[in-house]
This record gives sequence, C-alpha cells and structure tokens, in this order.
Amino acid sequence: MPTTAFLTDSTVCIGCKACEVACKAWNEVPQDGYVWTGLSYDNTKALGHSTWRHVKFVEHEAVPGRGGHAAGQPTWSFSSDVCKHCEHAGCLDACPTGSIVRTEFGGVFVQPDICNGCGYCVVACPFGVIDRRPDDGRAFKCTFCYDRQKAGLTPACAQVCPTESIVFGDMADLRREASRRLDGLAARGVTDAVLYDAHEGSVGGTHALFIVRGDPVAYNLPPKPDVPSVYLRRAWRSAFVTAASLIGAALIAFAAQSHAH
Amino acid sequence: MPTDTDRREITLTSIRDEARELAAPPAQGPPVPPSETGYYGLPLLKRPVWSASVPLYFFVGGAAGAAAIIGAAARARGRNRLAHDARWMAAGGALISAALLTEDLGRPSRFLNMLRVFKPQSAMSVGSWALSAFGASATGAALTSSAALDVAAAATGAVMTTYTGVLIGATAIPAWSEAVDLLPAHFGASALGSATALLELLGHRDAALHHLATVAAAAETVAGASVEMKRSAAVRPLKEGPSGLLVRVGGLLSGPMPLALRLLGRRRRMARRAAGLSAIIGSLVTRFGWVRAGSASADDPAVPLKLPRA
Amino acid sequence: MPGLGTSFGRGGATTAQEDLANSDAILIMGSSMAENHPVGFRWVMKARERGATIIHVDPRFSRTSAMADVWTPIRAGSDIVFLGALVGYVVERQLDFREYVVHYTNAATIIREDFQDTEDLGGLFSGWDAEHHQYSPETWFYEGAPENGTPAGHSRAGGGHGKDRGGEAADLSQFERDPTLQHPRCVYQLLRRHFARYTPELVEETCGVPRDIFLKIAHAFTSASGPERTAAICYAVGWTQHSKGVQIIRTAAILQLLLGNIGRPGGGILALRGHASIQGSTDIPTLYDIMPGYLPMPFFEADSHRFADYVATHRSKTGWWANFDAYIVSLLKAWYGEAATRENDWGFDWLPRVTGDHSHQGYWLEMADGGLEGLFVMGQNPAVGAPNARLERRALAKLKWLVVRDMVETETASFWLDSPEVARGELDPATVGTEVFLFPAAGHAEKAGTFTNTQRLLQWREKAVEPPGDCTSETAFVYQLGRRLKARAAADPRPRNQGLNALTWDYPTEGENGEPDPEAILQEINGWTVADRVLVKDYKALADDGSTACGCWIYSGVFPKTGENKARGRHPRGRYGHGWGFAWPSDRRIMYNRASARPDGRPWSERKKLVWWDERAHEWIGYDAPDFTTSKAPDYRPPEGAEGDAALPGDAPFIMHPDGVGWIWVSSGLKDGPLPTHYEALESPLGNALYPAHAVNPAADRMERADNEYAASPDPRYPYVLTTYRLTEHHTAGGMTRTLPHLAELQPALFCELSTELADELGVNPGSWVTITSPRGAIEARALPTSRIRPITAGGRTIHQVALPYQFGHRGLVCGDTVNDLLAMSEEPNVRIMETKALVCNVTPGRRSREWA
Amino acid sequence: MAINLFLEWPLLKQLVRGGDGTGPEAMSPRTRALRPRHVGASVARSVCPYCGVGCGQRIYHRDGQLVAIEGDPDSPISQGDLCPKGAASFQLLTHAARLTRVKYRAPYATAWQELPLEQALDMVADRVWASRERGFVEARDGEVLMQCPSIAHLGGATLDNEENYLIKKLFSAGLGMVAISNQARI
Ligand SMILES: Nc1nc2c(c(=O)[nH]1)N[C@H]1C(S)=C(S)[C@@H](COP(=O)(O)OP(=O)(O)OC[C@H]3O[C@@H](n4cnc5c(=O)[nH]c(N)nc54)[C@H](O)[C@@H]3O)O[C@H]1N2
Ligand SMILES: Nc1nc2c(c(=O)[nH]1)N[C@H]1C(S)=C(S)[C@@H](COP(=O)(O)OP(=O)(O)OC[C@H]3O[C@@H](n4cnc5c(=O)[nH]c(N)nc54)[C@H](O)[C@@H]3O)O[C@H]1N2
Ligand code: SF4
Ligand code: SF4
Ligand code: SF4
Ligand code: SF4
Ligand code: SF4
Ligand SMILES: [Mo]
Repeated sequence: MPTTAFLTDSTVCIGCKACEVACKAWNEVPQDGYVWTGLSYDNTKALGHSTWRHVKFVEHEAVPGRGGHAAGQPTWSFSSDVCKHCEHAGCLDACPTGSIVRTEFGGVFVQPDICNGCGYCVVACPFGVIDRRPDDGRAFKCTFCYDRQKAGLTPACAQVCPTESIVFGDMADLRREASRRLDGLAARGVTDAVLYDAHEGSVGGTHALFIVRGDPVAYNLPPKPDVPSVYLRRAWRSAFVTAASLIGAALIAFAAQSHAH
Repeated sequence: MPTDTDRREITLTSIRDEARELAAPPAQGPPVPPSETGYYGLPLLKRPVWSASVPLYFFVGGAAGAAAIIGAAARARGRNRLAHDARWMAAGGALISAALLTEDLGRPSRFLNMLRVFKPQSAMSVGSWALSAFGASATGAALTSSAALDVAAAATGAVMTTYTGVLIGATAIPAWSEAVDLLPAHFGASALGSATALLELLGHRDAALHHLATVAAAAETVAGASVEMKRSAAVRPLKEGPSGLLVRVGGLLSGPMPLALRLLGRRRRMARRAAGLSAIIGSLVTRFGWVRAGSASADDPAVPLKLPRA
Repeated sequence: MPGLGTSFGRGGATTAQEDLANSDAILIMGSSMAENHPVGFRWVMKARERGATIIHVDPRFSRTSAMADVWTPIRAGSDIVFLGALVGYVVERQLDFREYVVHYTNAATIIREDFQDTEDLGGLFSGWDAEHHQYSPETWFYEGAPENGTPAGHSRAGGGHGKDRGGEAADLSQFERDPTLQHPRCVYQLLRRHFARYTPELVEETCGVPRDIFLKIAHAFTSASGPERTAAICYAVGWTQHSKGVQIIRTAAILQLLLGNIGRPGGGILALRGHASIQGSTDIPTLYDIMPGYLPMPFFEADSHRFADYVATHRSKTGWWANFDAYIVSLLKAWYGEAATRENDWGFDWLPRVTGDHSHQGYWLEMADGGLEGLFVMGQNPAVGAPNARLERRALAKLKWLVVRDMVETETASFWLDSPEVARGELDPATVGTEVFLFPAAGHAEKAGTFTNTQRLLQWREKAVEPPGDCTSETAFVYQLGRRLKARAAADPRPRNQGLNALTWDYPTEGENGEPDPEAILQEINGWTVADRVLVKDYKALADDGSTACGCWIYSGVFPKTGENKARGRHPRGRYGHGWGFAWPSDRRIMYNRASARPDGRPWSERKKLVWWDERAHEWIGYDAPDFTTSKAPDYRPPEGAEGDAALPGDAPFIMHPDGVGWIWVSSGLKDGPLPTHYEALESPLGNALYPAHAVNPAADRMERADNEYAASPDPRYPYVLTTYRLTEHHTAGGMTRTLPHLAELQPALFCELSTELADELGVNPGSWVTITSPRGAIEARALPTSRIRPITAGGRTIHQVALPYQFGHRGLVCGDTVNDLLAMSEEPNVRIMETKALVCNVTPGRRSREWA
Repeated sequence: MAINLFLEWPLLKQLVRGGDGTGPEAMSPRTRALRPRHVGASVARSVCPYCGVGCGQRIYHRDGQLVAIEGDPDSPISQGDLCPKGAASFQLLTHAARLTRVKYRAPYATAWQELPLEQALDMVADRVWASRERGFVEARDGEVLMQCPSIAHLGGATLDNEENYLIKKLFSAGLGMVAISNQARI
C-alpha cells in the first residue's frame, strides 16, 4: 500500500496562498471571515474548519543588502501548514462515530456523511487542526484530497503550488527529497533550515513534513506533540479505582447503616 | 482672496486635525519576534466547541451514575424506598443525559452514529456505549425493579461517574491532560456528592447518604488541594482568570464547604441541606469551570510550544 | 513598449518566462514578480536552484525580496541613477562584451557633430523646443543621415506605441562607424561621457542605496554575463509608471546590450506585462495612436494627408520595415474589403486622423470639461484604477451616456449611485444626467478566443459553457452593434459613412446572441489572399498590391491553413515548448536570437547555444525558430542599393532596425532623448542632484489644473514619498477579486505599509487608522508598520517612504478607500502613462473626516 | 432494507472481521464510492483570465455546467500550476455577485432597472448614432479628418485579440472614433 505524504518547503514558498485557495476551490470550503489581522500578510491566522491549508508569514528584521534567501536569519518566511495526518492521530482515536478513518494512502479522512458533530476530535488534535464549523455542525479538516488520490491525482494544493514548495509523493521519497534540499541549502550557506518531522514522539510520525528556517516554534509547530491516547491508561486506571471505590463506599456505607439499624 | 489651492489646503488641514482627534486605539501590540511567542502568540490548539449542555451532562450523567450505585447498594440492604427513588433518578438522569448530549451535537439527527462502532481508544465511544447500556439498564431497573438490572445499572453507572474525567483528561488540552490522573476521581467524587445531596434533598434522611456525602466532600477537598498544589504552567487556567475562579469556587463549594458543614454543622438538618446544596452547586460549577479552563488552556500556545515564558 | 521597441526593434518582451531558468543572474527591479507573476516566478526559482543569483531592487522588501539573494531598498523614482551607474560600472571597467557590442549594437556609430548632451546643457539634450514643449530629434541622428531625406516620423502627439521610426537612418553605407569605439562622437564614447557622473557615490546619495550594496549587485550581475553566462532583467510597472518610465527601460536595454545579454538563452529583458491579454491589446491595439501590428494611425499632419506620404514617412528603406506598405495595404484590405482599391488609396482616407492626445487621460480631461457625449468601458474600472480617481469619477457625470460591460457591477458603473462623491454630497443622483447601460459580460470559459501573454504567446481558449443569462462576449456585442450601425449607414452615402459602409462585417455566427465565430476573426487577423481566401502562411506572403488582406501582420502565421489554428496547439516539444500556442513573430520564443551566435555563425559557447549557422545545410538552425532569414549566411554582405532585409548583412541580428543592430543610442522615436537621463519624479522631496535646473522630465505632461494639483518639490506639507503596488491576492482594481470570497478573505482591508521608525515618529500603533493625504485627496487605511520598509538616507537626509496597495474601492465583499484618489494625472511623453510609483504624501494618525472620502 | 442497514453496520464488521473502528470497516458507502468530481467530465483547454503570465487551464464541464478549473500540466509556462487568482477562477465565473442581466439607469434616476438585451443594444445603437451625427468632423482645412470626437472607448487588456480586433475595426475604421484606449501603457 502506498503511503503518501507532503513535504512543504518554506524556503521556496512565495506566500502566494494559491494552496489555500485551490484547496477551498476543490473542496468547496466556504470563506473563513473577512478580518484584517495586521499580522504581516496573514489574515486567515490558522488552520480550522474552513481553512485546510494555511500560509504563515513569519517576519523578522529586514536588512538592506540581504534578500530573504541570504544566509543568516531569514527576513520573511512563508510556510504553508496543513493537517499532519498523524501516524497516531488524536482525532482518529477520539472519533466515536467512526467518521474519521485511515485511508489506504495513510491519510486521516473525516467522512462528512457520518460525522455527527460531537466535537471530541477538536480537543484531541495536538496540532490544533480539526474544528467544528459552527453553521454546519460537522467537523472539517484537510481530506488529503482522498477523492483525488483515489484516482491517482495529486492533491489540489500540491498541484497548484507555483514553486514546488508543496511536494506530494511517497513518504520515503520525500524524506530523501528533504535531505537533498537541506544539503542544497547548506551548500549555499543557508544552514539554519531544519526538517520538522514529528516522528519521535507519541504521534509516531506524520504525513506532512516541513522544511523551515530557524526555530519551528516560530511557525507554531510544537516541539513535542503528544497524541492524547498516551494519557488513556492513566485516565482509565484512575477511573477504575474511583469507580471501584464508589461502589465499595456505597456498599460499606449502607452495610454500616444496616448494622446501626 | 483664498485661491482654490488655499481652500483645498485648509480642508486638508482640517482633515488632518480631525484625523488626529479620531486616532483609534491600537488594534494590538507590535508583532514580537516569533520564536519567543510562537506564531504571533496565536493559539496552537483549538478550543473545545461544546455548549453548556456538555458540562451540564457531565453533572447530570455523573449524578445519575452515582444514583444507580446508591440505588443498588440501598436495595442490597433493603432500603427499598431509597432504592426506588435512586433508580428513578438514575433512569431520569440517563434520559436527560442523552438529551443533553444530543442537543450538543452539530448534527443531532445523527446521534445514533455514536453506535456505529465501538472504540476503546475513544473515551467518547466508550462513554456512548456506557450511556446506552446505563440508560437501558437504569430504565429497565426503574420499570421492572429487576435486581440484575440494578447491578447492571450500578456497574455502568460507575463508568458514568468517572469516564467524563477520562474524556477530557485524555486530550491535547494541557490543563486537562496535566490533571489526567485526578480528573476521573475528581468527577467521580463530585458525582457522588451531588447524587447523595439530591437524594437527601428529596427527603431521604438515611445516614448512609450523609456518610457517603461526607466521604465525597472529603475526596473533593483532597482533589481541590491537589489542583492547588500543581505548579506547572499547564494548570494556570485552573487557577487564574475566569476559569480559575470557577474551578476554585466550584472546588470550595463541593469540597471544604460541605465537608465543614457536615462535620461541624450544629443544626444537623439545616447544615446537611446547606451542605447538599453547596455540593450540587459546587459540582455544577466545577464542570463548567473545567470546560472553561480547557478553552483558556487551548488559547495559550506557551505550554504546547514549550515557550520560554511558559 | 517603446523602451524595448526602439532599443531592439519590437515592442515585446525579448524572452520567454521559461527561459529564465537558464539565467545565471536575474535582476528583478520595478517588479514584484513573486507577487504579481507568481507562476512565472517558478522559473526564477528554478534558476536559483541551479545556482543563479537573484537580485531584487525595490522600495519595499516584498515577497519577491524574500526569495532573493540580494535585496536593496531604493528611493522610488531614482532607478535611472541606479541603472545608469551600472552602465557606468560596465563602461568604466570595460566589462562590456566587446565583440557583441561592436558587431551587434550601434556603439560604434558616429553621431552628428551638433549633438549636445544633457551634461552640456544642464539637463536638456539639443533640439529642445521650449515653446512647444518638445524635442526635435535631428541633432541626435547618425552622422551621414540625410538631413532632409525622409522625415523623422510624426513629431507631435504620437503615443509612442507605434513602431520605432527609422526612415532617417537611410542607407547603411552612409553612416560612419568606428569599430575601435575610440571616436569621441561614437555612441560608446558619448555613452561613457553621459554616464560618467552616475557613480556608486551618486547612487548612495540619490537612491539611498549604500555604495557597497550597489557594488555587490553590480559585481553579481556583470560577472554573470559573457560568452559562457547570461543574466536577465525582469521589470514591470515599478519601472513604467513613472514620468520617465520608458527611459528607465531604455537604461536596462543599454545595459543588456553592453553585456551581450539580448537574444541569448537566460538573457534578455522580460517585460512582465499586466493583464491576460495586455500584450495582445497593444499588438491589436484598442489604442488611439496605432493600428494592428504597430502601424501608426495617420496623424493630422502634412505627412499623413496622403497615403503616399504616410507610407514614405513610415517605411524604411532597409531592414524589415521596408515591408511597411505591404502590411498597411493588407490591413486596409482586411478592413475595407473590396471597396479598398489602389485608386482610393485602399480606403486610407476613411481612417480618422489623430489630432491630439486621445489617450485615456487626455480624453478624460475633455470629458471632465464636458467635451464628450458617450463612453464605452469594456473591461476596465477607472473609478478605482485610474489616477486621480476622484476626478475620473466626477467626469463620468458629465457624459450623456455611458456603456459599461463587465462581469460585475463595478465602481465605474455605479459612480452615480454609491461613489464616495455621492456619499460626500458632491454628486447627487438626482442631478446626474448620465444614462448608464451596464451589460453583463461573458467570462473566459464562456467564449473562445486568444489571449497574448507577456511573452507574446497567443493561446487559444476553448469555450467550455454558455454564458449565464444575458452575458455576451465582446465580439457578440460589437458585432451586433456594428450591424445595427451599418444598417443605418447603408442608405446614407455621406463621406463619413463610406468607411462604415465599406467595412467588412460578415462573420459566421452561432447561438441566439449572434456570436461571431472567433476562429473566423482570427483567420482574418492571420490574413488571406483576396482572390481565393486562402490563408497566408506567414507575413512574408503579404503584398502591397491589394492581393492579400491581413488584420495584424505580426500575427500572421497563427492560422497558416484551414484547420490549423496554431494558438490552439497543445503539444509542446523542445526546450521552448514549440507546438504549444504561437509566439509572434513567426513562433520565435526568444527574439533576436541570431545574437546567440558569433558574427561568424558559431555559438558564443556550448553552454549558451541557441541558434547557429549550419555550414552543411547552409541554414540557421537551433532550439528556437531563428529570428533571421534562415538562408542568409553569416558572411552575407548586401549588394549596393539593396533594400529591406536584403540590405542587412549576415551578422545583423536586430532585423527590424534599418541598420540591423541593437540601439544603445536611439536617434529618433523617443520624445525625451536619445539616452536616458535622471530626472526626479513630478513630485519629489528632493531636487535633481545632477541637473538642478531641470528637475523633472521636461517632455512629461503634468496636466496641472485646479482638480489636478501638484505639491511643490519639496513640499513641507507632504514630506513622505508615496508609492503604490499590488497584492498577490487581488487583481488590479479588484472587480475580479474583491468580489470573490476566497480571495477577499485573504486581504480584506486596505492597509498602509510604513517603516516602524515612521510609525514611532507619528505615534501610530500597528493596526490603527492613519489618514494619507496628497494635494488631490485624502484616504484612510490601517497602519502596518514593518521593517520591510526602511527609511532611506538620500540627499543628505532621512526620507520616509510609504506604500499602499491600490486595489480597494467602495464595492465588493471587502471595501476600502480608493488609493488613486491621491494620484495626479500625468503623462510620460512616449506612452502617456501616469506616475503611480513615486509621489508625495502626508500621513497622520486617525481616520479621515466623513466628508472627505 | 433493514437487513442491509444491519449488514452495513460497522460494528458488525468490526466483530466479524476485526478492526478498531478506524479502517475500511468504518467507511460509509459514500466514502467507498468517492471519486474526484471531474472524472468523466468534458475538458476545455483554456487560459487563466487574470494576469499576463498566461497559465494553462483545464476547464471541466458536464451538461453545460462548470465542474472544476485546474492548471494544465501540459503548459510549458505553468506546468499545471496556478496562483491564488487562477485557482479562484471557478469562483470568478460562479460567484453570487456575477452580473447576468442588463442594468439600465435612466438620466437622473436614483436606481437601476433591468432591460432586455436586444432593447438595450438598440438603445445603445441610437445613442452612438446620435452622438456621432452631432460630433462628426469630416474635414479640416480642406484635409480629410473623418473624426468622431464625441465618443470614447476604454478597455482591452482583459479581452481577446478577436474582441479587440472588432472593437478597433468598428470604432476606429468604421465610426471614426479616435479616443480609444486601454490599460496598455508599458
Ligand atoms: N496578484 C496580482 N498580479 C498582477 C496584478 C495584480 O493586480 N495582482 N496586476 C497585473 C498587472 S495589470 C500588472 S501591470 C502587473 C504589475 O506588476 P508589478 O509591476 O510587479 O506590480 P506592482 O506591485 O504595482 O509594482 C511592482 C513593484 O514596484 C515597486 N516599486 C514602486 N516604485 C518603484 C520604483 O520607483 N523603483 C523600483 N525599482 N520599484 C518600485 C513596488 O514596491 C512593487 O514591489 O501585475 C499583473 N499581475
Ligand atoms: N496607484 C496605482 N494605480 C494603478 C496601477 C498601479 O500600479 N498603481 N496600475 C495600473 C495598471 S498597470 C493597470 S493595468 C490598471 C488596471 O486597472 P483596470 O484595468 O481598470 O482594473 P481591472 O480591475 O483589471 O478592470 C478590469 C475589469 O474587466 C472586467 N473583465 C474581465 N474580463 C472581462 C471580459 O471578458 N469582458 C469584459 N467586458 N470585462 C471583463 C473585470 O471584471 C474588471 O472589472 O490600474 C492602473 N492603476
Ligand atoms: S493533525 Fe490533528 S487533525 Fe490532523 S491527523 Fe493529526 S490529530 Fe488528526
Ligand atoms: S465531531 Fe465528527 S469527526 Fe469529530 S469526533 Fe465527533 S463524529 Fe468524529
Ligand atoms: S490535500 Fe486536499 S484537502 Fe488537504 S489541504 Fe491539500 S487540497 Fe486541501
Ligand atoms: S502555493 Fe506554494 S508557494 Fe504558494 S503559498 Fe502555498 S506553498 Fe507557498
Ligand atoms: S494563474 Fe496567476 S500567474 Fe497564472 S495567469 Fe493566472 S493570475 Fe497569472
Ligand atoms: Mo497593468
């Protein structure tokens, strides 16, 4: 079974937001509000129920003589964010209806005809991706263009990207492509580029890798995301002990009372 | 005589003066270097989307579950009137719970989808099945007074009292997951406290209820204290801001307050009534407080991003 | 595009976007390519990946700068100093590609003795006629050119879109050249003298670009040029929309000729043109001064009253334009059909004569003064996009009738209903007498036809669906209107109706709206033989005897035979995608590509080969269609008295020019000088450091009047430089983007970019309102302080620049004040473009007053 | 019916075939049948209507309705890519504020009204004829002028070559208008 993934490389991203628009056009996603934020050129702010691709604009000090691609600190970086399609996906675990499924391509897919809008996936995603659309009541996020992938097509966002900042392909190939790009950058003196690849923590890897310059935290990429299921054992243990105690307490209380009678 | 140019300049000057007066307050501070704030300090996580029905459900479902336990225990000791009422309370609670949960769904018509699959890895799935089983057994028990159904209701009721703690504990919300060990116990104790109090307020003056309530209040006091003792940044919403206030007030009302009233109250009936009321209100406020704290926690990127100021 | 047209011979980008991938350095200046030509920019990124250096020179650090290796801020309006200094750098250090320069440019040509430079006259060239506010170019001619021979083209009122003049260049044998480039009056030496004062120090002083950054850029660009390497320049309206825009582009052309970067892979000047078919709309112009194929409209001047004089004025004896008569006769045959005969000069006298400045701003002022009755606006939105938009909107109220055709109800169509003037009480619908017709237009998927993109590529669009409701294409509208008007004229033989009656107007139609078949129109554009309507293979088949008809000679070859619409081709092959669309002329993707080979026909280098002379086959071959007579050997020398192409030798790559070379020096065809010179913007905080007495382009038209006032230079009331630009998320005046939810949400409000230093100085917080004023108006916007805009040190002081995206208006899903209310109408002399990129303003914290929108 | 519903019950599949409720067992019939919506639609080869880059587009349509617009991978210029505007061009054709009827505003009117297309065309032809009649100058100083100075035109850069050709031909060569202009300035 092929496992596909995205590599999104912010060092070649021109911040055009074509990916945002193409995603919305293909998936018929509604607009997400007309709010001017004043945060650089980013007026959609974050991924959400109606923004499945989101381009971040990270601004640092501009220095005359240096373009944004010069070695040293980047001046203005753009990075297109997307659902990580986690190997251990919080949303997938959480969904009580089976609305969220793992596809044959390794993606995490929300079935719009099943979701009943319980909202549990929303608090289960360590990347803050999935959200419930207020007027619709269902939860939405990137589908990984499951429909397109089924027909062997590239997801709309990757297809449209003018600079190949978004590369779509086989997971293993993309890791190789990532190191090829990082080597190329290093050869040009751009040594602060890193691959964000959350495969070490409990999330167990993602189907979305990112090359960013500087600290991934500046792009709201969490350093150590945890899938919530890591807490399940402790939580149920506590629940079991509590439940047993409650029953025990009740039995004891009434037993003691019977004696007193 | 002023020329056209003069006139225009006068107009423009007045515009500029007026503009200065109209100067609006800042929309927000200047963007700070991102790696210290994450991405412009914007939240990383999403807030829980639940309406008031969900904390209400936590309360009702918990109380109903505890009522079923009390009912079964009471029946075992032949307290039939109490058992009867507790049983009906459980059944009624289950019904209201289902209604509340359905109400909160984005697509209420699809509430049956909860039973499409069974997923032990999802507390919501376990909870849905538990609620269904509980609802069935509690209703059955209420209608038939069958002992087996009583036991079944108590067993599933026990899940009802605690799983909601699992439900929010095992999430990506730092304030909740930080308290993951505590939450089931906290919610369980709170459920017991409110169930006993409700039965008491219904007129049952069984000492067992009083003892159980006392134990619940004591447990709640311990729970409250352990929250207070936590130092990590993740629990800040439990102590600070509006959510912190709710959690603290809820904790006080469901723990120390009823405990003190029950142990120290001199006019026993009044004190127990007050303790019961306090526990109920406290339990309710607690659930709202925790859910609210979840929102506040989701808003703060410092914890999940491990920012220096966290 | 006279900047490129006069320098190289044709008014079009010399290269293709894909070819940028072959560049070793790319200078992007006067363009924010990543933002405004994002998909074209992919080729820049490919070049970068292959090791090219990307340089961006722009007042703002934009999304393009973010991709560049080097960015420098520059004071808006000072580009000629920067580029002139690059020219100076090349010449002083003898970095020019000498063999290329000597053979392929007019560097060696000697100029008349009576020429005087701006350096001699303090900012004016010789030939200035102060009374008429114009130059007469005779003293700029090549030495040896006949003084009273062929006239130097129209002197007055020309829009400059037309073909370059060249008649005065006369016979090649008459010029003197000094291949050693030592003659004091050879172009090379004149150039050297002219730019001697354009030094890195002057750049620092005038442009605010530190010396070392300038030198870094100069080194990067020049070291990427030569036989083994090529460098390209990309520009757009950051260069053109200045009162001396054409001369900025000229400076770039000179630089590229000196470095041997024209006609070679990875080289060239890529004019990044605006709309989907902006190139097409100059090739087949909806413009006042030219006809299809850059044939000049007849001007009401002595040399245009008679057809013979008109042809004599514009035909040149040598070079490709010797075929001028064939092209104009074929055009008149296409238009007037059988009625056009040799006896009636092919109907030449039915063509209207141009009598003045009938360009957009020219006639708009007439309109403002009540001089026009009717106006058609088809796919433009001047109420937002035009300069001094307030004046533009108010002028609409003076019309008797207005027809707007658009896909949405634009600010232009609704000027009488909800414009800021109505809100402000300046216009009251009840007193506006303009009758308005707003026709719904079909969109690009709802009609078939060709666009010509920025690299001169004609691409056919197939029709996908029927237009909704009453939407129609322009062809359907114009055709149906034409039928109605012709029907009225049919019975009315007055002279004014003769042309209309003669006009061929019988296209096969389809559908209920009577839509003419666009392929039939494209065939007329391509041309055919009159006798049997056989499509001509290309423009070489066109004749001056009335036997051929052709609607646009440069497009000839797009439809070479029935059933073969090359614009429709979708099978690209080879390095340049031949087989996909059709690039004029004759499907050449890189123009002047003969220059990619040495004079002897061998490639300059293996790495940079493009077309070359194949000795054995005895023809030019290569990766592109050779821009040269394929059978003309490199050692061909014209016989005595030869005319046309035959008069050009085998090593003359710029075949449109009468002397076959690229023009570092432009003897005629430009209204503001043979060489570029630095002038300040019409409004500037600084005086002209080089020519204090002539601060601004003397030939530019300020159009100053009560409703189009200017600030003084400098003017304490307007201390800041204002420049305007575009956002990736919006398109021009916004009618096609502010109405779309998916784009509107991305940039939902007008904002004002200013430096954090200026914001602090003004006490402006991020996101708070500021009011921006100019002598023309006042607008409000949200402040976006950013270090991407830097205070500039120039003229010995700190200069703050403020930048506004000009794309908001009062209608649409997202609205905002119209930035162009701040702009002045003004005209660059050659193309009559307005100055949008450098003016002055004031900024104050707070919102504007309600009364002033 | 009920049987089918029961047999489709994912829980049943979970029990029979195993699975943790996240795999194929949990997929709905719709999900299993999911295909890109433009599969099988007709394609028109087109070009983006916004800027001068000239990106290739494939316009998918079915039964006279637009289905989707995508970049054309064969285009040597764009190789299947689009920018946000090109990507939004489906919405450009289908958005709610798209004009589809002729709107007319009589002199001094304070509101729009609708007009039938043919009538509007007739009216415009009347206006043009009258204005041309009033303003036309056939000659000046005994020389041909043939100018219709009272009517002007603006626009062209968004239009097809064929459209510009007809405009220039009719307005200039037919009617004698000289005030003709468009966005082209560079
Ligand atoms: N997304 C998008 N794309 C477009 C358009 C659009 O509206 N939106 N419009 C299309 C059209 S019609 C056109 S004409 C093109 C225009 O394309 P561009 O010319 O790239 O557009 P602008 O953003 O107006 O200006 C380009 C740059 O010039 C800079 N600039 C301003 N003044 C000066 C100066 O004095 N010197 C120098 N060197 N630079 C200066 C501005 O800061 C800006 O970054 O884009 C086309 N493409
Ligand atoms: N301050 C400032 N001002 C500027 C500039 C600047 O850089 N700074 N740039 C200038 C430049 S380069 C330009 S090109 C202009 C652009 O200014 P405009 O051309 O006035 O602006 P657009 O919004 O492109 O207007 C085109 C209109 O055509 C409509 N349209 C699209 N397709 C069709 C069609 O097929 N048929 C018909 N009938 N209508 C159609 C669209 O809906 C849109 O309303 O702005 C200029 N103004
Ligand atoms: S990123 Fe969030 S929404 Fe996406 S798969 Fe992982 S947990 Fe689910
Ligand atoms: S909201 Fe929908 S997708 Fe999310 S967990 Fe609930 S049912 Fe599953
Ligand atoms: S994969 Fe598809 S759904 Fe996901 S972001 Fe890309 S376009 Fe949107
Ligand atoms: S489409 Fe590509 S280049 Fe444009 S914003 Fe998205 S990732 Fe960046
Ligand atoms: S997709 Fe973007 S870059 Fe390509 S032609 Fe359209 S507007 Fe221009
Ligand atoms: Mo443009």
